[in-house]
Amino acid sequence: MDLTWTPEQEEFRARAREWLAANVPDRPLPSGDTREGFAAHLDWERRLFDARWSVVSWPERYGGRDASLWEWLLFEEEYYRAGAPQRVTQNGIFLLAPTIFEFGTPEQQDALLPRMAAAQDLWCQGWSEPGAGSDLAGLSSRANRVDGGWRLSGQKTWTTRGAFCTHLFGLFRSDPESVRHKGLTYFLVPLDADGVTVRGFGRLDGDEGFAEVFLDDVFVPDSAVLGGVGKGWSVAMATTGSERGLTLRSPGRFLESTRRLRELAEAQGAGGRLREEVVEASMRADAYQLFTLSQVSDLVAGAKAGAESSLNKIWWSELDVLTHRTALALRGAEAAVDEPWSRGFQFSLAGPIYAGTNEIQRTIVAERVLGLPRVGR
Amino acid sequence: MDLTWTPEQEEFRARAREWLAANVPDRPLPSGDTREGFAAHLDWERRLFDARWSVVSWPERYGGRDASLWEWLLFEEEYYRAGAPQRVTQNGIFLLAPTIFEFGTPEQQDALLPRMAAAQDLWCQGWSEPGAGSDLAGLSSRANRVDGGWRLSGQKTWTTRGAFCTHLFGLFRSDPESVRHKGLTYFLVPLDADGVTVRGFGRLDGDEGFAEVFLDDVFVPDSAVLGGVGKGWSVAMATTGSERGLTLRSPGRFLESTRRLRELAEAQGAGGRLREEVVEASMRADAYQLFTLSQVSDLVAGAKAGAESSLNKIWWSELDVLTHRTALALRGAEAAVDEPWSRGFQFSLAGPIYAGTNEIQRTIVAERVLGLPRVGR
Amino acid sequence: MDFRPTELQRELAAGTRELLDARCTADVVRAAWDKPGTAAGLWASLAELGLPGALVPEAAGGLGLSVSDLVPALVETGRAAVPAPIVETALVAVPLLLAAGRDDLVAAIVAGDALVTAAPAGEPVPWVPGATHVLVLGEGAVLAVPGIRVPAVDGSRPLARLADDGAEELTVAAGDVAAARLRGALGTAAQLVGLGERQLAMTVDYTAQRQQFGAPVGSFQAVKHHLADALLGIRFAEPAVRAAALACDGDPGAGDLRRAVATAKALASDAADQVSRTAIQCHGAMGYTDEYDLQLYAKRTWALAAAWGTAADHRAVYADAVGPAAR
Amino acid sequence: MDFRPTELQRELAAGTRELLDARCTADVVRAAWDKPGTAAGLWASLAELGLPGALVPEAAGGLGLSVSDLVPALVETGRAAVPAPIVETALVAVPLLLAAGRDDLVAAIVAGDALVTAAPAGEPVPWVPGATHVLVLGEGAVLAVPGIRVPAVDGSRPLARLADDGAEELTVAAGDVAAARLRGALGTAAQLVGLGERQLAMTVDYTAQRQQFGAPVGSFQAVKHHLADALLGIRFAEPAVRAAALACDGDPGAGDLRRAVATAKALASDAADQVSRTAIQCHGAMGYTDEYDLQLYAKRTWALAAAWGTAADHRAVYADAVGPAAR
Repeated sequence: MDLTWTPEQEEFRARAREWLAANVPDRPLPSGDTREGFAAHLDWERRLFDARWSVVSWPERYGGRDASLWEWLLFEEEYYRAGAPQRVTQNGIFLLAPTIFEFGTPEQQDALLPRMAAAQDLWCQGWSEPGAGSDLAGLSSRANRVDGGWRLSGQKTWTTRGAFCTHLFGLFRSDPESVRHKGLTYFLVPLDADGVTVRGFGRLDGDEGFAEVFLDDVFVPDSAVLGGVGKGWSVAMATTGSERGLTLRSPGRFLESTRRLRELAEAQGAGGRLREEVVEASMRADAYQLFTLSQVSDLVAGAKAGAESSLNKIWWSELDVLTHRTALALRGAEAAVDEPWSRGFQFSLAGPIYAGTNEIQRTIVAERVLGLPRVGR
Repeated sequence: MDLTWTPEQEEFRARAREWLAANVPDRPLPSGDTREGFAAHLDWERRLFDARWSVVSWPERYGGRDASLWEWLLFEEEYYRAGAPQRVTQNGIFLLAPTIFEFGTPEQQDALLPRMAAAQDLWCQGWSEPGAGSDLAGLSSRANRVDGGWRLSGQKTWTTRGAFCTHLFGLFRSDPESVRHKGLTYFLVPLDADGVTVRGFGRLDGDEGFAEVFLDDVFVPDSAVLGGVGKGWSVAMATTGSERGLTLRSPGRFLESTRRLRELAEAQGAGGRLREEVVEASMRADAYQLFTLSQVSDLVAGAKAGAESSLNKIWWSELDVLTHRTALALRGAEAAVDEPWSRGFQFSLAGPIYAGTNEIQRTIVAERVLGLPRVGR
Repeated sequence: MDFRPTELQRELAAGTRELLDARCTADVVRAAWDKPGTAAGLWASLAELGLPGALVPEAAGGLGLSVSDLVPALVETGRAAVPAPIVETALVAVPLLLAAGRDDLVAAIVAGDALVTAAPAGEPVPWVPGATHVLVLGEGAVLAVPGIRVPAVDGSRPLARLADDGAEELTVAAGDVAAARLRGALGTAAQLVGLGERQLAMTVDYTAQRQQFGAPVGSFQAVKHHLADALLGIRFAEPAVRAAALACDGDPGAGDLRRAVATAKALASDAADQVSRTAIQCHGAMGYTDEYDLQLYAKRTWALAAAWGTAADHRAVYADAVGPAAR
Repeated sequence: MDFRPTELQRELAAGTRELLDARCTADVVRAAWDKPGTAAGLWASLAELGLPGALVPEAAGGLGLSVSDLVPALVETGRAAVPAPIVETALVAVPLLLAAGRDDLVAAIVAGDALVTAAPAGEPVPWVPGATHVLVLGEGAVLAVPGIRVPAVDGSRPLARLADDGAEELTVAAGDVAAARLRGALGTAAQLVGLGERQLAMTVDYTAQRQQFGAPVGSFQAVKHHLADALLGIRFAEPAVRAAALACDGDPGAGDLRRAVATAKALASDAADQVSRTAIQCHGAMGYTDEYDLQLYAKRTWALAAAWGTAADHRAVYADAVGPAAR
């Protein structure tokens, strides 16, 4: 048992740190959830790709570095420490790509992954529908079998940055007789196809970061199916697993935000309860880092990530709220001013909601980790 | 709208304060949940009765002072402020008596209430059974109709101070065909009747404060029925309402315990979070006082106490836990020593459990106060 | 001893609520985001009702009310998220301007012509643009000149810094200024109670209807218990606000003024903030969009929780005010 | 980088658990309430396994293990609520006695003849009666003489004050004493993790079976979420405890020793206390009697949460240790 990086891992970290120090923009980019800011972020994504830092854990032939999970964690830690821009490609790279790696045909992988790595194709997710939020099984968008492919109809909503993306992935009901989570198929849909309409709308933190996507009898070929007809539910579950799990929320993000919180507290000479809450947030970030290192040690040794990833999701999302609430309490009357901490607070409130609300995660923990009976609600 | 006591109310308060100052024992009595301590507490109860302070809100003919709700609140505040002994008669006076006033016949009232006020009859409650805790409707103790009365059989448990009491009140299933909360009858049972066995056992805080009561074909006359055969459920609900409501937990208790908490904090020169929690507990005690004054203003004006009494119960019981947890945190390593604060902490943990767990109270608040749908759990 | 609101208090609150239900809908609050400071029509209605000059003596054209008479109506202005300085004008400024002998400005307030905003010195000043006068409370009190605007979390409550010069000192005692600051905290606490009640009601309505996993979201125990907790905070803050109002009016039974106001603002800030976060969580993604009205009230809540002293500030005041734990 | 416990560590823990499942049942802990300090048979078994002298070099008859080798076994001694000074002897005393050259006492520990208790100066000393030696850690370290007993919340872990005289100073550096205090906090944190796991498992078993309102109590969402929260605290404290053990052993990747130990003790104290309160609440009245075993583990939890620095104390240490928020 140890917590010490190998010389090779330290070398990898140093290379990442060096490149980031030389390339991260001096000033924060405008928000990636506005049209103008999204363009600036795309430039950054392409610089990352050119230097082979956009998808470090992917195979070299797709633009990656074949980096191990350990190296990926190190890269993420350096990325946040450097204050580098938000990854506007994250829905593709962190949510869709793991599913393509697991369920895609070799042809799909070769066609889709390099363009995703290079930020040529920009993917948004189509999980939610007006009648179905966390309850994916309540979807009503349909896919009708036609010659050589499928015709898709329905409405997707809450697709993050959907107005700026080129492609959508999501579930459609391909068996009209089916109910709940049976008879769903996972589709990959270009947003420039005939019959697609995208309408952007605003978020709590004021950016136009969401979109509704209307599909009116949109034709897609058979190659748009990921993982097999009627298999959509189990394919999607794999993706939401990775959204909840380690891959999206690396500890580096919270080590950095709590470090900035300590900086803020020191600048304001905070005493009393606030100081205690600053320490509490920092300790929880440390614990998240150690929990993750323990999990990754198991994964590297061949274990499977299971329902325990719900523990990660509850912990980091509530830590993020605590961190930002504490920052606002420190800022006192200035908390009413619209600036990074107050925006970050509003953004943090989405954490306990998306990718399965924390209520759902707690039920998963109780039933699948602790083994409590499933009867009742 | 005002918060000012009338001269008559202030005069009543002064008389109570004066008598308590002259009569409250200098040293705390031994715990009333031990046999020896119970005897000492009985002496105190009889002194209270002799001076007409044992049941201030009752009619004079039963030993009370016909005091108003306001005067009762003032008396309670003075009682706690004076550090006067725990009321070992509280199950009778605060739980059973309101039910007798509401449902008892004139004969029952005249026979039972004066003896209760004088601590001649000592009442314990028989709500819980081995198979039924908060779920009163799951009771299985039986009452069989016989000539001139009833035969009671079954087992009651968790009866507070049952080993030292003379009488028990509780529900029995009088209709053998009935299920859930139908077919129950409220009985008053002398513990010296043939067929009754009482076995005391210990509590979390170490006292022998609980008892199991076994009833083996115990005969009671028809006059032992309170409120009518088969009406037990609605009669009992009125009693648990008063247990949860204002009558048992007067604000004076929490004003006094938070005052002692501030005293402790000052003696220890506490800083940081602990100081904040001391203030938080004090503010919550203030808020409980004001909430109660508002409720009593409504009651005095003729309003009915309803499901809102669940709000009282959640608030005071969790305030009591907060107060004692904060005290133990202030005491640091000394918290491992068995003394009043650490015993009080363990005792406080019963608050969110008994008289309907706080989970049940929150469901009541959500359904009956907020009007959320009852489907589901 | 009778802690129930009087008939006058209940009627003023009911009249305010009726007016605001009609004239200060969510659409009106939303419109104030785009054009802050344009609530003139709404203000005229409030002035007609008498709210801005409620504390002005009847002889001077006001309603001659006490602080505790006005506070239930201020709860209603919070419930509606009125996008104008009603607490600042009616509760903070009026008694101070009367003490300073500024009868001209008081008359303009009664007439509905003056909108006086106010803030503690050093804090961003709300309701600029919109207000006609800016009152700043430090050791003393000054009428100040607004400077640059700063972006606000709550766009319907715009913020500005002060210009460096042009301020005009008011002739008032230090105690008058301290009392005005306490009234600022009290009025804000009253509005937070109304905001909390509004968001809770919206969430109860939403979760009772919204179906998920084959049942209304509001039938799940976790949601029920979250909402019961939210109600608990608001219900226990509300009497504390009325008690602080009585303390402002000098009711001897209401105890120490600073302790009472600190309790009211700390409990109301924490309770309303808890309601906002719970409401967003229970709305799911719906709570997280600026097209749904909930965010209007959540953002006002966060802005007011930060104004006139945070909950932590007021806990420190309480610790000071309560002094030694004497029996 | 491999944060998994080694095979040796897992085996020592498994062996300890097997021993304690057989020899330290709830009945044994309960018996220690009536006759504190009579765990002699149990101690002999632990000594046979090598735990008291685990950190003693093999040349001196010990197991020659590191702190991180021992810590998983200490988690097991917490799970079983071992009524004897195993953390104090094995983890606190041994390295300090080695540094002080007290080979006689070390040999007695290895032989299972010496039970050394320990406490920070000024705190009540646990395991008296029972311990053969009392180590008190202030600026320096002394072997002290116990005085009067004081009543203990956890009757199976008796407490005493110190006699005024008769203490014998050990010749050790201040750094050795500071390190010993940190090991006391670490070992206690390890036991708290085991105690938390035990109470959580008992509560899962109970609520899965206990019927109320026609369904198992553990099928209600509120109970599920309480228990999920309890698990969360324990699962995130556990790696922090192992990391602190590595920091004691000087692993450069484990970071600052004081920060690591403070994190471990604060998180483990809060998590185990939360489990205890949740467990009692979920057991209903059953959790509230001294006939049911749960209370044995809850009371040990509260005693250990208060020992070697409370969570609040360790948050203060963390604030000190983490220093300026340098990048």
